[in-house]
Parts: sequence; structure tokens; C-alpha cells
Amino acid sequence: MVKSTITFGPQHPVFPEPIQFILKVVDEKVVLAEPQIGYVHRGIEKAFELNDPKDNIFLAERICGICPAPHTTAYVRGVESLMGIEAPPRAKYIRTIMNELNRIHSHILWAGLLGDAIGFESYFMQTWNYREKVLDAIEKISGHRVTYAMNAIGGVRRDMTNEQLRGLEKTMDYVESSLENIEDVMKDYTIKKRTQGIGILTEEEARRDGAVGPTARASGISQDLRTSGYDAYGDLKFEPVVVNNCDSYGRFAVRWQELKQSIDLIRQCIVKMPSGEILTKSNNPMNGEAISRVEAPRGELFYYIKGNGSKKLERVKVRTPTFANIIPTVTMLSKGCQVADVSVIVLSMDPCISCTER
Amino acid sequence: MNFQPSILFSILLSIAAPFIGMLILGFDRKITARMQNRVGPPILQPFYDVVKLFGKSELMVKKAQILFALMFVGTLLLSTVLLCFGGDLLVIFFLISTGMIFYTLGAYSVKSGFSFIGGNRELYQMLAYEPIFMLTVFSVGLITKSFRVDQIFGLEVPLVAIIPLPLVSMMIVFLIKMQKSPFDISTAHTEIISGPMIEYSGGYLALLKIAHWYEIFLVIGIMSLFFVVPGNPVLTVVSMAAAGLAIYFVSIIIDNVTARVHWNTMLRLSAAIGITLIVVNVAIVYIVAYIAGGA
Amino acid sequence: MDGESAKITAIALTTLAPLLAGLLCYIAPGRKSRNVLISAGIVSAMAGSVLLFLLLRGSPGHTIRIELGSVAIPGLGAISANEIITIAEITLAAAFIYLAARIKAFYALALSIAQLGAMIWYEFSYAPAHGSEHAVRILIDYWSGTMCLIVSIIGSLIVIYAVKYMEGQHSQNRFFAYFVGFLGAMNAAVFCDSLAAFLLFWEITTLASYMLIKHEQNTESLQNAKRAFQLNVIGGAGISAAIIVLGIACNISSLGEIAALEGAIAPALMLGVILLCFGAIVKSAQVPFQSWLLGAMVAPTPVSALLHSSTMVKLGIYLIIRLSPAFSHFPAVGYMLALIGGFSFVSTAIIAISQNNAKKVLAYSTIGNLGLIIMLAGIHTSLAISAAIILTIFHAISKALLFMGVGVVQHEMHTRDIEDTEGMIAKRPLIATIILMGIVTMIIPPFGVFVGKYMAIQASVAAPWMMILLAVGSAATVVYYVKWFGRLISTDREMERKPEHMSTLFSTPLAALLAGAIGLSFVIVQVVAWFVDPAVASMGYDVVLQAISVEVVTPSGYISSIAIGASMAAVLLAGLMIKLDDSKKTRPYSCGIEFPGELGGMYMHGYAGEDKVNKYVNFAGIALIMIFVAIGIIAMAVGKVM
Amino acid sequence: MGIVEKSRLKSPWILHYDCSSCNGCDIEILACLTPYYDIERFGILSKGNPKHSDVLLVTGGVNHRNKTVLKNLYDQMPAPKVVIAIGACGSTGGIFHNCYNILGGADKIVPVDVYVPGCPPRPEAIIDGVVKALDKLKHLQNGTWKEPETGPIVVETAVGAKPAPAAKYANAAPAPTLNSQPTNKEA
Repeated sequence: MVKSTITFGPQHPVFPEPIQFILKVVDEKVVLAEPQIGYVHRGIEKAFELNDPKDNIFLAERICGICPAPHTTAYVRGVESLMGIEAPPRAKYIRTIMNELNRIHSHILWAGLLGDAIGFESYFMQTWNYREKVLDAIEKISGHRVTYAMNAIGGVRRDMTNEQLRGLEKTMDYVESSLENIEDVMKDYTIKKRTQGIGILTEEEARRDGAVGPTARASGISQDLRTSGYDAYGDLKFEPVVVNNCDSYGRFAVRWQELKQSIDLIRQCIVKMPSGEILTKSNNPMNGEAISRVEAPRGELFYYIKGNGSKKLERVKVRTPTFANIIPTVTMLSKGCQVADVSVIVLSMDPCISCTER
Repeated sequence: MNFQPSILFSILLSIAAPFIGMLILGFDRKITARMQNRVGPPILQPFYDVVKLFGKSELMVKKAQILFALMFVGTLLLSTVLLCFGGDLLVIFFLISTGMIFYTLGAYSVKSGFSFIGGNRELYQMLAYEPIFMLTVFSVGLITKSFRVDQIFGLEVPLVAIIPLPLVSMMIVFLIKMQKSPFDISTAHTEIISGPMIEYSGGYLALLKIAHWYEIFLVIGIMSLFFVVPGNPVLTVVSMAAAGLAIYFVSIIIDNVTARVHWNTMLRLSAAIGITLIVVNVAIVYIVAYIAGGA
Repeated sequence: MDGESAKITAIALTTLAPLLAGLLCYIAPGRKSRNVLISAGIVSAMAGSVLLFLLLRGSPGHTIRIELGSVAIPGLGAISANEIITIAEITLAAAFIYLAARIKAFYALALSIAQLGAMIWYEFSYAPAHGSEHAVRILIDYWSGTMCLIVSIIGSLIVIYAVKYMEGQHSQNRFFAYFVGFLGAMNAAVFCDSLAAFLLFWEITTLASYMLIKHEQNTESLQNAKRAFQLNVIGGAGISAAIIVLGIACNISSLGEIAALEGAIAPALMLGVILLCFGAIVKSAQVPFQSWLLGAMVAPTPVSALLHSSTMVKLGIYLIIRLSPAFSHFPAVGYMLALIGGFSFVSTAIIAISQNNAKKVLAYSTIGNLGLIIMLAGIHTSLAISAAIILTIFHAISKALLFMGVGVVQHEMHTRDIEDTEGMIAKRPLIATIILMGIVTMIIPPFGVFVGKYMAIQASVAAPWMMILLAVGSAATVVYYVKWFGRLISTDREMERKPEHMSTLFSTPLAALLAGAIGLSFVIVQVVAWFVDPAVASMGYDVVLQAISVEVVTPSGYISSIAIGASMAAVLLAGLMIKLDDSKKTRPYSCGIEFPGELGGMYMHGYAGEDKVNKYVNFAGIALIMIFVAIGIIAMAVGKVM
Repeated sequence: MGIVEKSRLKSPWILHYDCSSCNGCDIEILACLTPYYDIERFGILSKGNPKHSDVLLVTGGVNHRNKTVLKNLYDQMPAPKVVIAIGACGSTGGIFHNCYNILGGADKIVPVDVYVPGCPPRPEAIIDGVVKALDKLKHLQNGTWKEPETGPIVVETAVGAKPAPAAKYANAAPAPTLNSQPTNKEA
């Protein structure tokens, strides 16, 4: 067998971030995929220890520019539990709205990237066009499109007016109808050809390798942290989206249905939105250890925070969903695929390297 | 009536050929953009791209690349001139495929991963489209009883009336040549960046782009030969242009509603659809001729 | 020297001289004397072939017909040439039986015994009773003359090359005995009109090829030689059967008579032609008999070059083209033959994609090209035969060049693997360039093989369904040659301009063949005028290929190799003028890091691999051959020509 | 202005490299391609291949592992070329300036021509940055300046603090450390 070595990354147009796979290929068949890391490592966990815990919100937000809401939520929830306080109900609802908006924008973004990766350019264009509306909604609520720092320790930074809520409702209507417009893509022959049976991860393997988020849910594992009822999720009605395809198409389908689920959740939040304060102020010392788990768009996000009573935190440890999904991805790749499928498989777990390497 | 294009016309056409290809590409980008709710670049964008590339300095790995790029453009130019002067369709076809061989070799000549895979994919594409292209040219020859382009103008009815199905098969060739999905596998931007062209830069990349213009002119030119209206030069020009545009519009729509497929899917599709359609059509022509002859 | 004796001299120079030189090589005492003998053999073959061709141009009707009557041998009285041939044939058959028994080739043994019995019965009981003639007829027309030129000149160049290649190897005497003798036997077979004589030389080439294939004497080569022997015996048996069928049922004993027949045709003649074609298919290693030629790759490379380019396999082609005029009486046979050839062309082209052994790629390519030629012969229009002849000539040159180039690589780098020759252009530019040029002359216009393919497509208008095979096959051919080319030139730095030493005995034949491949392609108009058209005419076809100034004009198109070649050369020269200084050089792109530098070729094992495809290919091949032979038998049974 | 210079302005092809950004800027660059912003109307294409590109967009601060990658990519771009540092991190290291693995902005490794501040900058600002870079590209010819150097340009953005004046950055821009090949500025 004559093998070629192809370096997929660090700079590659299909991945906006420097993920690197060293592939051994025979013809176009990948026989070995070796992930390489370190291109985005910054040392954020150390920086958490250097800054003021309040400023750390901005740092946590910049662990990942795609899902700042779950990161800050997880961080502030951890710090809140260290301080022994809880955010007021309205703040929790606003957090939930931001988290779900974040999920919508992230999933649409992902769908577009998948379209781009498999050469379906018009799909990429349409989805990202709709995504702009979501970003606009986020901007109207928070003041910024991407890194909006909505969360604060003890609540949220900004309140939502009724006008904003009505605007958000309209945006949701728009996004829902737009998504219906392009729903037929799921039935497209070429899309199915490129995603069905590609990157198979059976339920057994998903459990063994510890897959999280949509990757796990597409393998038939009903695992969604939101069912634990943190923030406002306890008041809302929803079921985790689970499909049994176990392939890239399944992951596509899970995210597609989650988009609708998120729209529904936001509507529920708007209806049930309580009135009251948005911030619990507290100067309690941060002492002890706290674990905080949040369902990010990519899966379970885990923060471990340790305080020693001083002004600064002693240790912040972040385990991101992508980190948990790396081994499942290597499992998928090692089953043999084509060079063309590498990007589809890697994208199907929605990698976020800047999260993972911090 | 045998319509003989004048020499002046042929000369003008062969000079205009790359620009026609360029305009086709320019409109393509514009129309694609409009279909994607975008404004899109100016029509002359491919021209600006190429001129800009000529103004850049070159960074090449080795000289062989330059030779192959030149040979690529050279053969396609030769083939364009032959087409414009009504030469032998088979020679034109072979020169196009020779051009593609040089292009592939240009990719292979550098020891670079993506360039190599691009070269491989170019070969897969060749395996997919060459039989179709060759059979189409052959079926034209079968109907015309000659492979000379000028003989097509002497037919009694347009070719499309007799052999429409090869035209459908040629869509596969056209999509491959236009580097459009579902068959843009060799230059797949998001898989192998730009495949065979990856190690070229500056003026030599511009040469490849110009060769691409020629290629598009050639393929669309050969496809529009099916629409020659015998004995009526004006109608011929109109119908050829209209047909060219229609073919091209269909290709843009296909591009916008499909994802890129794997090379093996492409091979299967081209064998199952491309070759079969031509064979069926030629069989029908023969059966009809047999029945007509028998009766 | 009058005309007649000059002709005899020329024939003797091309046939007897190499045979004799070969025999003497066996007992040559040393290297020097052997080399003298070899030189004498090849010089006489070359001179004789050229002389013969010149004589041919001067002969009435552009044919030389000689009847060898009886020879007076002191003490024995007059012996007819036919008797000599018969005796030689029986001796050879006995040798075959001995050989088959010794190597335990039982099929071959049984076939040889049956063949011997049948031939003895036919020659001694049947033929005399029916007053068959005693003369051995020799017929040399332009087709034989062209073949003789190919065999003598290209074969001789390969012999020169072999002298260097075999230096220092064991049992060279025996090797060169068969090697040089091969040329004589091949020429003789080409000249023979009488079927019996033709069979004799046919079997001699079988024997010689067996001896050459097993030269290395290791298990693999013995095994492959045995396979080659067994299969070729089947082919020989086909020819013998044809002789008997034709002799008994049609009273025909020569090739010329078959081709020239007119009027009502007996079904037996059709069967006879089918059996002859069957023999030729085996000799030309068409599917499903391709395994002997592939196995023959174990032999030293000069042997492969000889068997593949100018001799042995070309004998099958020669025979089929010679018989092709007869197909007009029973087109079904022709088209079936075309199908077998076309199928071989497609299947070997596809399998060749999966091969990384250079010699095997070339072997498959040979089978494919022979298939193409057989397909054209099966189509049997004038244009098809012209294309077949052009392909025969240029394929021989290019294939010899490629084999010898690969041989040099093996001789000096000890590898046949295409992967090992990656980037050879930088390490050994000279030999790499020769292989590259060989590939270029095989696939790229305006070189001869391309012109042949161009005409083949036009010729297939007469049998449109063949075109599907042709289209797929030629696309696959381009694929495997281009990727090989790509492997040779794949480097990340410029060529080193260091002097590269190559023996004169290597470089001379290579240079001659390269010059021939390029030169003849540029003067293809003259090639058509001098060789192709007369050869086609001498076989009784109308001449449709016109050579007008710089263009070769076919009935439905025209091609000007000079114009295409000149424009390409101009572009190439312009390209060579461009300078690329070091400041404009960079490293290959590899996503921002240094490229690890490991590349392996593209082989499509899952789709074209031998293990995947062979069973289907062989099955289809066997089915086709069975149908082919069945056509003849059914025709006999029904009593009607198809 | 000759036709080549004009074409240069009409067709800047960009190469984007994410040094160690948080994805925010990267996604905003991608968003520029989409119908809402549609940079292709200016002839801008994202090429992903340094050998075809004119403009290098760098996001995120440089770290110890990717500094060679950035240098490699920059070296493989044929002149004339410009470099745009996108976002606070790309310009100076931004919020990560005190992280142990961050060397600083892109200008530590390659000469930066345009700084686009913001965290992340809005797509409009990125487009503005590319257009400002074209101004510079106009005067470049195969690696040599035609006009005296104007220094790095800083794009003023709607969001975030008013950026410092250009002159301050011109002096502050440190000499490229890993740069062996003559660059636009030195020539």
C-alpha cells in the first residue's frame, strides 16, 4: 500500500480555526488521522487567576467567540454558587433567552459551514443570511453582535424591555419561516449522499468515548443538560432531540430540530417572563469549590471553580464539549473515509478549537 | 446550402474566444450571486482578476510548472483556433484532453499534498467526462458522416433534433469544466483548496485562468453546434447563442441546488447517465433509420 | 545480381542469418566471438529488411512471390521444401512433447500429442492422397515488408541493448541463441504464405519465448514460463486445427488464398479463419489469455521489450490483419473479434490503473493496444486497417522505448516499482526523460500512436458499438500513463544538472528509438504514403487515407501532425526560454507548515485492482472466446456462413 | 493609474489565518462573504491559499506554536501583499496580552499594514479595513514602494473606544523579529 501524507490544517479554508489533522491517505481513502493541537492555546485558565473575577466574564466570553453565552453562564453560575447567591428569576429568563439565541445562531452557523464544506455554496449563503437576523436580535438586546457579555455575577447586565421582547418574537417568526424555506435541503440527494453513512458513531461507541451534545444525541443517547432545569429551563416544556441515524446526517438532523426547539423555548420564555430585579448584588467572599455545567450548543460545558477567599480565584478549569467529542471524532475518522469526508466528519461534531485549547 | 463562415469571422471569433469565456464566467459569478441574494462582482471581474495576477510577482516551486501551464494554454488556443476555422472535431476534442493532461501534469510536477490530490481528482474527472465527450463527438460524426465542424453546417436538420440526449450528457462535461458542483471535485475549495492550481501564482495562475476561459468557450461552443440551423446563418447565430445561454443557465441552477459529490459517485453518475443516454439516443437513431429503410 | 537472387538474398539475410547466428551463439566460445555473431546477425537482419523493402518497391504489383520447390541434397536426392518443413515440424512437436513431459505441463502434453498425431495423419495420409502441392510459398507484400522492418530494426536495437543488459549474467550463450534466433523466426513467419510453414515458425517463437522467459531459472520464472508455454500450445493447436480444417474442407493451404477468396464461401473456411484468429488471440495475449504475457515479466527486461514491442505478440496481430479481408464474407466473425479486442482494451486499461509495477503497467498497456489493433482488424474497413497498421508501427517503437527505459532503471536502481521512481527527473534526468518521452509518444498528439487512435475512432463509425469500449478504454489509458508521468516528475526542487553516465550500448538504441518515435510522427504523412497505404492496398483494400502535403486526410476528417507538433514545440521552446531565478522560488504549500514530503500514487485498488476485477474480466473473456469459436462450429453445423 | 493597478484594487483576494483567536473575528470575516455584507461585490474572494492571495487577514494573537505558520504563510504570498490585523488580539494581543503563551499582535511576526480594532470588529469595519488596505496596495509594485511610506493605517470603528492616532502606531510597530526576507516596508 502506498500512502500519502496530507496535512489538513492548521490553515485550511474549510475550518475557520487552526485545527490540524495529519492524514495518511491511500488514493483518497483516509487510513490514519492524527489530530495535532497547540495552534490556538493561549493560557486562558491561568489568566483567570490573574484578573478580577468580574473581569473574568469577558475572558470567559472570549474562550469562544461563537458561544459566549454558555461560557459566561457557566462561569457566573459557578461563581454565584461560590458566593452562595442566586440570580433573580427575571435574570434567569434573560440568560435562558440569550443561551437559546446563541444556540440558534451557532446551529445556523454550523449548517452554513457544512454547506460550505460540501460545496453547497448557496446553502451557506442563505443560512448565514438568516443568521444575521439572529445577530441583530442579539445586538438589539445586548448592544453587541458577538461578544455581548450579558451575564453578570448575580444576574444579567441589562434588562429587556417589552418592546425588545416583542421584537424578539417577530425575529423568531422570521427565523422560523426562513428555516422552513430551506428545510427541503435535508431531502436533497447530494446532501444525503455526502452525509448519510459518513462518520458513523454507534450508540455504544458514543457512550464508550464519552460523546456529548448533538453528537451524542444523534447516536440515540438522550442526554441534554437542560433537562436538569438550571436557570429557567425547569419552567419550560421541552424534550431532548434524539435521533438514531448515528451519522453526519443524524447530527445535521438533530441540530435542525434543535433550532425549532430553541425558537419554541424562546417563545415560552417571552410568555412566561417574570418581572422584577435582574441583579443580585453581593460581596460574599469566594471560598471553596464549585462545579457548573451548562448545555452549550455543542454539548455539555463544564466549569470547575475554586476560590480561596481572596479577591482572585485560585483555579478555573474548563472542559469544553469539543474536548469530549475529540475521541468520538477520531473513532469516526479511523473507520476509513475519503479525504472529502474529513471536513464533513470533523464539522459534524461542530469543533470549537479555541474552546478546547483555551 | 453549405454555410461557410468567412475567414475574417473565424479570425475574429478565435480572438474573441477567451473573452467570450471570460464574460461567461463573469455573468456566472453575477447570476450566482443574484441567486444567493447577493449583489455580486462586476461582470468584468474575471478580467480584473487575471490582469491583477499578471501584475503580481511569481512564487513558483519549479520551472516545470511554467512549461506545463504554457502547454496547457497553447493546446487550448490551438484547439480554439481549429474550432473557429471549422476544423476536425476529433482533433479539437483530443487537443482539449491533451490540454487537461498538461494541466494535470503541472499539478503533479510539484511534490505537494493538495496539488497531488488535485491532480488525482483531475484524472478521476477525465475518467468521468472523456468517454462522454468522446462519444458525443462520435455521435455527431455518426450523424454528420464527417468529423469536420464545417460539415455540421451542411446538415438538413439541426443536430439537436436527431441526437438531443448527448446534449444532456454533455451537461456533466460542462459542469465539470465550469468547476461547478456537484462535480467541482478537482478544485474543491473547501477540501483541497484549489487543487491543481494550488502551487501556481501570479502570471502563471493567470495563464491557467485564461486557459479556463478557452475551455469554457470550447465546451459551450461544441455544445451549441447542436443548434446550427442549416441554411440560415442569422438564425444559426441566434439559436447557437440562445442555446449556449440556456445550457449555461441550467448549469448555474444545478450548481446552486447541489452539493459536491465524491469522485466515485461522479464516476457512477457519468457512466450511468452520461454514457447510457448517448447510447440510447444513437440506438434510437439506428432503429428509426432501420424502420424507415425497411418500410 | 539479378532481381530474383537479390530477393532470395534479402530473405535469407532477414531469416536464415539471424537463425544461424543464434545457433552459432550456442556454441560460441567466448564473449567476444558471441558479440561478433550477434552483430553479424542483427546487421544482416537490418540490411536484409531494408534491401527487401527496396526490392518490394521495385517488384511488379509490389509483391514478391517465391515458391520454394525442391532442394537437392547430396546423397538423399531431391527433397521438397514442404517435406523439410514437415520434418522440422515433427521434430519440433516431439521437442514440445518432451518439454511438456519434463515440466509436467499435462494439458500441453496432451495437446501436443494430439496435435502431432493429427499433423502426421494430415501430412502423410490425407494430403498426399489429395494431391497437395509440395512447394512452400513465400509471399511478401508491403504488410510483410513493414512487419519485417519493424522486427528487424526494432528487434536489433533491443538486441544491442540486451548485450549490455545481460553483461555478467549466467548462460548468456543460450540466451542470445534464442534472442537473436527469435528475429529470424519472426521474419520467416511473416514471410510464409503456406500455412504449414507459418505454423513451424509460429511454434519456434513459442519455444524461443518459453526459453527466454525461464531464463532466470527460479521458481517464479519456471512457473510463468510453463504457463506461457501451455497457453501458447493451445494457440498452436488452434492453428494446426485450422490447417487441417482448411485443408480438408476447402483445399486451402495458404494465407493468401483465404484473404483473396471470392464468391460463395464454405462454412468450414469460416471455422478455419476463426481457429486461426483464436491462435492469434492467444499469441497476442488477449483476455482471457493475458496471464502468459503478464507472467513473462519475470524475464530479463530485454526479453519483455522484444516480446512486447516487435515480435511474438505482433505475430498474432500480423495474422489477424492478414486475414482481415476475409471478414467481409462473414462480418459476424469480424465484429466478434472486434468485441474481443475491444474488451481486452477496456479491461486491461482499467486494471493497469491499479498497477504500481512499471513492467506490469506496460504489459497491460501492450495487451490493450493489441486489443485495439485486433478490434480495428475486426472492423475490417480500409480506414480501420490503416489505423491498425499505424498503431502497430508506432506502438512497437514506443513500447520498445518504454521497456528499455524501465529496463535501465531496473538495471541501475534495481526496482520496477513506479513509487520508487518518484521524482526521478531530479536524480536521473536522462533516463527519466526517456521514459517520459516514451509515455508522451504513447498518449499525446501529434505522435503516431495518437494518430492511430484518432483514426481508430473514425474507423469505428463502421461499428459504432465498439466506440463505447474505445471511449472508456482510451480515457483509462490516459489516466494510468499520466499518473505514472506524474510520479516521475514529482519533486519539490529543480533538476540537478549533474552528468549522468549511461553505457553507449544503452544510449544508442534508446536514442535511435526516441528519434524514430518523434521523427516518424512528424513525417507521418510519408509513413502513410510509404508504408500504410501500400500495405492496405496490397491486402486488397481501397486506399482511403490520403497524404496531402502536411495533412493526413481520412474520409471524414483530417489531421496535421506537423502543424500540431510545431505549435506545441514552439510553445515548449518559448517556455524553456523563461528563467525562474531563485528569488521567485518557494516551497510547496502545506497549510502553513513544511510539507512532510510523503506521497503515494493513485491506484484505485478498490475499483480497478486485479483481485477485484480479474474474475469478472476472465469470465467475460472466456465467454467471448467460447462464443467466438461457437460461431464457427454452429456455422459448420448449420452449413451457413454468418 | 495603469490597468494593472486598477485591477489590483478591483480584485483583492484574501487569505485568512486564525492565529489564536476566539473565533469571534473569524466568524465575522466569514460573515463578510455572506449576502448581508457580500464582499464579493468588491471582487474580494476568500482564497485560503497564500500563493493566490493579496491580503492576509490575521486574527488573534500570535503564540509560540503558530508564529512559524504565520511566517510561512506570509512568505508564500507573492508581492505585492498587505497584512491586516483584525481585532484587538490581532493588533496587540488584546485581552490575552498577559497570557503566558501569547507573544502579542501579528506585528510581532509580520509587518502589518492595517489595524482593524474591535472585539470583534464588525464586518463593516473589516470591509473598511480591506478597502483601506487597497489604498496601500495601489502604491505597491512587486514589493517596492512607489510613494513614501505612510505607516500603518488604523480603521476607525463605530464600536469601542476611539483608536489611537496612526502616528503612534507607526512608531510603536516593532521591527519584525522572524523576518528574513525583505518586506514591503524595508524595500
